[in-house]
Amino acid sequence: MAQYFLIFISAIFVNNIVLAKFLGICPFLGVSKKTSTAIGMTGAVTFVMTIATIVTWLLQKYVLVKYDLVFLQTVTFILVIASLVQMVEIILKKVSPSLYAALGIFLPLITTNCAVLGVALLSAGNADFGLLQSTMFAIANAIGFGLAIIIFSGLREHLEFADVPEGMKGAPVALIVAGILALAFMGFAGLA
Amino acid sequence: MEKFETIEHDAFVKEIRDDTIIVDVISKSACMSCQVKGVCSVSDIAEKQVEVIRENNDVQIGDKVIVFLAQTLGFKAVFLGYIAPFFIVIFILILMLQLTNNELIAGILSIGILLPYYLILFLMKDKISKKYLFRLK
Amino acid sequence: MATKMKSTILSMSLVLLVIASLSSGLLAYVYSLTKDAIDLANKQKKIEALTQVMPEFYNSPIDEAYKIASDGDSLNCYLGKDANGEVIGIAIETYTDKAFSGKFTVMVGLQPDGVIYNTIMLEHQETPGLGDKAEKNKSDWSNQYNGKNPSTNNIAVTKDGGEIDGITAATISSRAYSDAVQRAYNAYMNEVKPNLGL
Amino acid sequence: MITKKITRLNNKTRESLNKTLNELYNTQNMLKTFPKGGVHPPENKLSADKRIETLEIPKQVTIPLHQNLGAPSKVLVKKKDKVKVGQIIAEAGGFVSSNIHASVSGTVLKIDEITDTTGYKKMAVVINVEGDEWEESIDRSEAIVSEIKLTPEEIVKKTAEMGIVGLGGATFPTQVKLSIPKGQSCEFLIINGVECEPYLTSDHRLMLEHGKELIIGTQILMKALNVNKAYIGIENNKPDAIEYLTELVSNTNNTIEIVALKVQYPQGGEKQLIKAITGREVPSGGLPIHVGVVVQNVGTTYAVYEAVQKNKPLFERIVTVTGKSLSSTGNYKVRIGTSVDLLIEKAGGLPSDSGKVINGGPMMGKALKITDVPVTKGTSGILILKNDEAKRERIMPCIKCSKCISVCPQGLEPYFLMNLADKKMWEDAEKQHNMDCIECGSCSYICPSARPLLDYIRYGKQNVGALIRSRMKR
Amino acid sequence: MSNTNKLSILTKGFLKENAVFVMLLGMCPALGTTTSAVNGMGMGLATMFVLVMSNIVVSLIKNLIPDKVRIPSYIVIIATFVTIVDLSMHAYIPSLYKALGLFIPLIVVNCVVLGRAEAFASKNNVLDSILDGLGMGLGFTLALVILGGVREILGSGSIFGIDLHIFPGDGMLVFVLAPGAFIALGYIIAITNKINKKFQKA
Amino acid sequence: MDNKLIVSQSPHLHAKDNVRKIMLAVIIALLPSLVLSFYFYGIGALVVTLFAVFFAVFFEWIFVKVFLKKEPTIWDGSAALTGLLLAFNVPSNLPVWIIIIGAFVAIGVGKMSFGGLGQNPFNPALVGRVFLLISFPVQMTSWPLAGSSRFVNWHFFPHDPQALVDGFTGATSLGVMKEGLKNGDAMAGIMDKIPTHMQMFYGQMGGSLGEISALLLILGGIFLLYRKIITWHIPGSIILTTVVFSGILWLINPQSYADPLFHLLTGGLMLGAIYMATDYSSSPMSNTGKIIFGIGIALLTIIIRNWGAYPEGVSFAILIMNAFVPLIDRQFKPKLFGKVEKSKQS
Amino acid sequence: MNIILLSIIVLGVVGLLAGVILYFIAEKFKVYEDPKIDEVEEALPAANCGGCGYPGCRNFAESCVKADDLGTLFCPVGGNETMKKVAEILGKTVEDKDPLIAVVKCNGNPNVRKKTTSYDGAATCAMETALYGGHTDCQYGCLGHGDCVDACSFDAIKMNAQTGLPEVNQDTCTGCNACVDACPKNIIELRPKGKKDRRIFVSCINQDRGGTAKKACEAACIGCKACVNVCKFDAIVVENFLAYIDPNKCKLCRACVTVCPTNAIWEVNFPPRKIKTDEPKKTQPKKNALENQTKKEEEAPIDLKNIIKNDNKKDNEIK
Ligand SMILES: Cc1cc2nc3c(=O)[nH]c(=O)nc-3n(C[C@H](O)[C@H](O)[C@H](O)COP(=O)(O)O)c2cc1C
Ligand SMILES: Cc1cc2nc3c(=O)[nH]c(=O)nc-3n(C[C@H](O)[C@H](O)[C@H](O)COP(=O)(O)O)c2cc1C
Ligand SMILES: Cc1cc2nc3c(=O)[nH]c(=O)nc-3n(C[C@H](O)[C@H](O)[C@H](O)COP(=O)(O)O)c2cc1C
Ligand SMILES: Cc1cc2nc3c(=O)[nH]c(=O)nc-3n(C[C@H](O)[C@H](O)[C@H](O)CO)c2cc1C
Ligand code: SF4
Ligand code: SF4
Ligand code: SF4
Ligand code: SF4
Ligand code: FES
Repeated sequence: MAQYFLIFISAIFVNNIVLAKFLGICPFLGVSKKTSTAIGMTGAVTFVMTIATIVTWLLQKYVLVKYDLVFLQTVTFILVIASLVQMVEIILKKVSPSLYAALGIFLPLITTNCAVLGVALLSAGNADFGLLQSTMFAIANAIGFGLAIIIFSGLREHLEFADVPEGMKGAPVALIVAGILALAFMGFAGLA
Repeated sequence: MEKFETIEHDAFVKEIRDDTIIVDVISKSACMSCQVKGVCSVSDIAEKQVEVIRENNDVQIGDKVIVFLAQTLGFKAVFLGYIAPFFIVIFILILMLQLTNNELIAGILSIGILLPYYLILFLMKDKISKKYLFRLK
Repeated sequence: MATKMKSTILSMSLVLLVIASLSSGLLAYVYSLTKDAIDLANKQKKIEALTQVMPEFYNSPIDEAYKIASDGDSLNCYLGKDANGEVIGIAIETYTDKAFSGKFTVMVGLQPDGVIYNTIMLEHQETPGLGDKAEKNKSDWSNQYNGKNPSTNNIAVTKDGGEIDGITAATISSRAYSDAVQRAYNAYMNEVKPNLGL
Repeated sequence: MITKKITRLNNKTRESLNKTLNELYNTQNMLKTFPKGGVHPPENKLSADKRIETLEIPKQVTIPLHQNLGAPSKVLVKKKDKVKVGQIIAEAGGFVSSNIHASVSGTVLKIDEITDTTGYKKMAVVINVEGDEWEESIDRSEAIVSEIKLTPEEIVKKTAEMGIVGLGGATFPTQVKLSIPKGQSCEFLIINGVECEPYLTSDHRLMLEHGKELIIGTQILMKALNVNKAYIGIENNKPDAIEYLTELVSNTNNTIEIVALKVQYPQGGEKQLIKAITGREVPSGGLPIHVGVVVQNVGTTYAVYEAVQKNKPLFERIVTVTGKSLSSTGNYKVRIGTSVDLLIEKAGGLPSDSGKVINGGPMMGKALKITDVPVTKGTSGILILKNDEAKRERIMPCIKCSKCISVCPQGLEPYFLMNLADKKMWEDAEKQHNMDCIECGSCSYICPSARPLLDYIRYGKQNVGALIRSRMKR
Repeated sequence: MSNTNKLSILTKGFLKENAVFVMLLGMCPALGTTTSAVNGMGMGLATMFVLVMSNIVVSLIKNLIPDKVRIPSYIVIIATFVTIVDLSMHAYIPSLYKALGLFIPLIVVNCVVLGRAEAFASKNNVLDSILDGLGMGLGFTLALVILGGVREILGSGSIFGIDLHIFPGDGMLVFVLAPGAFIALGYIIAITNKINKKFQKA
Repeated sequence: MDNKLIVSQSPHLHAKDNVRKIMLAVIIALLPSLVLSFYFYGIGALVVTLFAVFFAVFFEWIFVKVFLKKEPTIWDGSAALTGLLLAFNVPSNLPVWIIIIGAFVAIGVGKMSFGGLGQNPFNPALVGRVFLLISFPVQMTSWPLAGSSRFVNWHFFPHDPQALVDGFTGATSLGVMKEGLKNGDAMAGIMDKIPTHMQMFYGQMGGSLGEISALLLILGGIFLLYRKIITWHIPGSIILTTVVFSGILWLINPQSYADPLFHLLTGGLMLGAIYMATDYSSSPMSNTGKIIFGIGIALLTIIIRNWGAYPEGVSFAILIMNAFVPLIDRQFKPKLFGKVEKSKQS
Repeated sequence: MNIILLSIIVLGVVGLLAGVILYFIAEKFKVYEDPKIDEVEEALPAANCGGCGYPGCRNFAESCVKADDLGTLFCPVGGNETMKKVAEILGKTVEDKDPLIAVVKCNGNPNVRKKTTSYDGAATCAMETALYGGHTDCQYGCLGHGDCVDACSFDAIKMNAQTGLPEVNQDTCTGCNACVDACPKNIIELRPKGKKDRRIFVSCINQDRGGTAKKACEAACIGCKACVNVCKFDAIVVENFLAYIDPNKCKLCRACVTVCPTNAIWEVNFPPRKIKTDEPKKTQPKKNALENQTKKEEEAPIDLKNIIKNDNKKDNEIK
């Protein structure tokens, strides 16, 4: 149990995937203008990240490592993830057009979201991780992503009303906020 | 999580048509303690009529009803699209790991569960994506 | 623009199949080309570390690695031998959990008599500018350990009454370094030395 | 007479009385008040000692045809018509509307657009005064008629006929308030003698000088509403009025109760008053009647008395003329349609350093665009502010001090409502309940950054109102 | 297409459509690998290689690929080149390989690469695609070098490893760490916006 | 017509408080602590403070003038206050060039990037402080001991032999605790090495120049409460939660967790609770929100102090909770008048 | 086993699987979206200004595709050209629409319309309107805080510091209606640009009776009907003491301009009048004080140059 607890604390706070590891910055900046979409995106990422990690972990252990093909890791992983996301995308378009409209172009972006591939690579590359650990690692990172992006979207919504200087509007001020957020999160150093 | 704001109004049924109901909405929202007389046109009150889909509500002319408008479905969509299947996957994964102790089987099964899930969701799609209009309570 | 391929089951799977096969073929080829270089590169780091912490050796210590027990854990130990096959240095890959943050591993080179020949930081997550001064290429702070024998010299930091001057504002890292070195020394004295019969 | 005695009290004795009264009601803090928010601006009741004087009849009056909340009235006279005092000259233009009566006798000069107190041009009847000839039906005697002869229905009809509207500020036609819709019932009547606005004293003087009529008026309203309990809420800074009225109601079998209230703006807002006195909270978007209460101002109550017992239409009212720079302040009984200029003259003329002339109190009143505007039924006071008092301070960015939130009696977030109005986010503003704002101005008053919160909230209310209406139409 | 046009294809990626500063793509490597100017340059060049190669291949076979599998196909193509870079770097420049770490395989998902394949190479001929890849890649590299340079100067008081002796100590460590990356990029983007605006006006 | 009437919407009155008066009051509340700091640390405390205040105001002026091109805002006093609080959060022997960088970051990054007064989601002084802490950990964690200044020692502590050692620096109480615990020492032993609770209460200990005397900070806080500049919600909930949470840990294991009083008196908790967590623009608006905010700060502080790498956690805790403020604000609204009845009705 | 072969097999299988699964899912969950929508959207200017009455360009594109007849749909920003393109894509036809331009129908500069009060509230037109009729005696006139300026996303409308009135730049105005919506006083109207960009309109919306209006503002339309009488084309109607020129009937003869006793009728982009240069003094005894300032008293209409930026193009036209 303690092991899973540590995985969670580490991935969510100490080594937050966005704020410390720099993964998934594009959606972090792109889908964080409104809290509601940020929440939606978090759901989507959690889902895709978890499923992708499970699949790629299986692939890694039972195919790549078994047949000594680890150099194919990148290609196979991304292929699997891309297909997965596209599947979800197509399904979603049909099942829930409103969500599809809300997340719009960002669904394909999940494909190209380094966070998903990054987490898959990290958990596949970690020899200590069994399937469950990997899955929990993925979930923890997704929660870390969600935490960061939801806080961030709150801040950005708040900034909507702020009188941000002309040149700083948009991405610059968002990045400054992200920077200060990362600064604050450094306080978690050493917790895990 | 996202809040569901619904806008509600008291109303009286004025006319019943084949598939819709016309209601007179009683205005109570705006004009009380309104100091902006210039803008307030109380004469507007009578004109507030709303057309409501008739969903086998048995109402009669003159009945007092509440009309409401549900604004978002976003959360429901995220829930059905992602959150629910996500938990199903995790549940199956843990369950199978406990039962079989075989990561391969557990993994494949937990992913495999998604196919039937989405199929069911697809078949029920009409129920889910129904557009909300003014409705009666 | 020429007409695009239509999305039919055949075309779709075929295209993917072809692309995938081509790419994997290409990759496999590149892989076989680089395989040896990569293996070498992977080993290179360790070999470099070993050459630094031991006097010149003539064997291939990497191929003579041992696992030695230490506090319920095990450490990697490499032996450096001279041309005659005499052990002239012992390199121990040691670690500490007292570091400021994260994993902290040190390669400690000992002379057979237990005197520290040289140490080198392998892996750490200490703060750049602070704890990372323990790295050889950042400062020569870690040279303090050289020539000391932990059984006669107290290799704790001065704050704790030892002989090692801590890195400024990074007592914790310094302390951790000493701890790692001490661990290697202990393991050597307890496990290696008796076995080697030195 | 007790009235006389009290009016002669000087400030010092008033203060000591205040003290004893405080002891009587334990401490100020024990007094009833509304639970959340509110501010306490300097009271500045400069004219509290001044007896009500009757202002001489002007040479000409201008009677606007829209003097009530709701629809404008429909004019009944033509140019050159002769009218008597109290003669109806315009009739209610709708359900929520009221009759208007001539306040002078004379000839109709013209019916034309004039600038009224709102700063907009509105239709008005201009009458040239000739003598002071009253309608015969009006009982002009001084005698107090205490027997209530009319039935409840007749009372309501009478108030409609006599053009009574709420004199507490909103000028809401009284007969509408008195006709309780089917299915709802009234439990309490609350007479609003709070007068929480700084400076204003007309209600205060009315309570002191016409207390008896007021009690009868209250009984009339009680009869009309079919209730047997009424409260008269008075803020504790009017100890003489509290004492006097308490004495007067001692023989009413406790059906009328005087409630001393903590001095706290906006105690006089009906929702706050109801909460303070009965502990009931008018639901968001609801009316007082939803919690079984009807609130009437003391002035209205007095007008109801005069209408029902003396057959006198509402054509004059008490107006406080006040301001720190004025040479004399006072409370005047004024005929509707008299020019504000005349009132100011009476008070010694407009000082040259005047910045604002306000129709009403400083918290809720409307700044006049020009002083040559007629007094209407809704004019409770004319307040003159000096230039330096009147100028707003420089607007600074919101520092998020949350003071506006803590003073808002309605539990709103004024700073946020302002932001939403600024960004024209009407849907969000609606969700943030900006329609619940009672426009008390506490937020703008307190804001250390001098932000025009209420300005923006009003703007938001207009737009959200329009939004709601358009949604309704759809 | 005229020559000026070709030139603009090449140069637009520098400033006007700079992937990092203007289009805000490829932010992860831009932030994650720019602890020093050299690292930034390494990452930029690696990305450029992938960009150019995949642009070539995609524009060559664009018409052979059915729509539905477009993205997976492109990704496989890109991943192939990424793996080639990965393997070669690992073999021949292990120190840089170690510094860039996870971000090399992540070039696959760098929005710049896929974005260009999707938006440009799949619609244009080979030559233009090469130019586009070069331009975008150079722009990307430029951005990474600038960001890396700024962070190195402020964070370690040196540039390309040469100590500038501007701080009594080592420099402002924040800039080597995550927060500094965000903050530095934020201000650089603000400045780029300003410059771009000036250009537009002129 | 030159004597035109002024027309504006109601209300036509305004309370006497304005931004400048508020900021001034906070500065006044902080001055006693500054004086004490001068007493204990000597001229260095004043130098650092003056530089911080001057440069904070200077950078504010520059930014407003050059980049925003607005009217100067330095007279509202908020920049001076930020500078003062920044100084209060650093050691009194900090080199001036570092404090200048700190003032630049606090005002430039922490405040003006968002548009200036009231727009900043994070506490500017703390942004500056944490930035410095991470950038210059050596200088930021070399604390002069109370009474280490020659000038003061000579006058006031002639009997203290240690006082004659020039520029004596050491760790803060929390630093000593953290190091001791990491070293495996027990709490009892650690407590011997640090000032007594009483000393900490009135301020004789090492630390940032403004955080040392809980007593004076509380007095200032009472003044602010009286002036209605702050409400009790944030400081109250921070202090209460700190006591409860650290108390529970302490009761469980007094050998590895410090007592609640120790936590209250050290590491600028009072400074943070009364003056920094209450910073208007980076704290929640509603009272419930403020309480949640305070609880969050206290929990994070104790977590970081006990289990994190940093010995003190108030700054980080406040910054982290600052990030949650928009979410708190959105979730916790003041109670709407008439809300209860409505839900009962329908 | 040969590593190359193995990897080909592995990746090939994965690829094949992906392809097949994708195919089936795509078939099963197909959503039809008219590709024309994309095409139309591409043809639109992507200003997303809402001038067409739809929330964004894509919504407009959707409506275009769905509509049977493009007659009611118009993109003011792109103008006729864009609509033609759209029509082409959809295989439909459109008729040319007269391009529209915003005109400001208030002429009350501070010299002719005196301030009667000083407004001390938030400086937006909407806010002042919410309070009262405005700081002059004309309760219809422009308040001059420039809400319209803020609304324009094309920088086409600017406040003139001298007149305190907004002016439209006819080269950049797209007729998107944003300013019309923004003005709480409804002062701005979209009118056809007119032949050779020439147009005539009544620059006033004061509906008070003549005397009242005149007292409030010397440049107000007093509803005297002089223009109605002189107009040969029945293009002018006076209602509520206010003249309105129907742009569709107006033949730009300019007869009305000179007869207006208050100069409330404006003409834009006409060449200067030669014959009448000495006349106007009699027919137009009231002069805009502003004209004096700008030294163009001889030719009343020329002060309208203010309304248009003085660029070369204009000069050419005038010559
Ligand atoms: C449309 C409308 C309907 C109203 N109906 C009633 C009513 O039925 N009963 C009542 O007591 N008051 C009614 N009111 C009056 C309000 O309760 C309130 O007394 C009036 O607006 C003046 O309030 P104020 O002076 O506090 O602003 C109504 C007001 C409006 C605008
Ligand atoms: C951002 C930051 C990073 C730090 N990193 C380290 C580190 O890597 N190693 C270390 O020993 N101390 C580090 N410290 C300092 C410790 O927290 C502690 O203050 C220090 O070890 C005290 O040691 P001293 O007695 O040498 O001054 C760091 C401090 C900060 C603020
Ligand atoms: C903020 C605010 C303050 C008010 N203050 C008073 C007051 O002091 N005295 C008063 O009689 N009415 C006051 N009113 C009006 C009352 O809410 C209510 O409308 C009035 O008492 C109803 O009586 P009426 O219809 O007879 O005017 C105030 C209203 C508001 C919104
Ligand atoms: C009670 C109170 C506390 C304050 N605390 C801080 C603070 O901790 N840090 C700071 O930079 N400014 C502080 N200020 C000043 C001011 O709020 C700060 O400059 C704004 O955050 C700038 O927008 C404080 C002001 C007040 C009234
Ligand atoms: S928001 Fe409305 S109710 Fe609240 S204080 Fe302001 S004016 Fe009063
Ligand atoms: S009172 Fe003023 S400064 Fe304070 S929160 Fe409200 S609007 Fe902002
Ligand atoms: S001036 Fe008015 S109509 Fe013309 S572009 Fe600007 S906002 Fe649109
Ligand atoms: S035209 Fe309308 S919006 Fe524009 S400045 Fe005048 S009043 Fe304001
Ligand atoms: S580069 Fe990481 S998400 Fe785009």
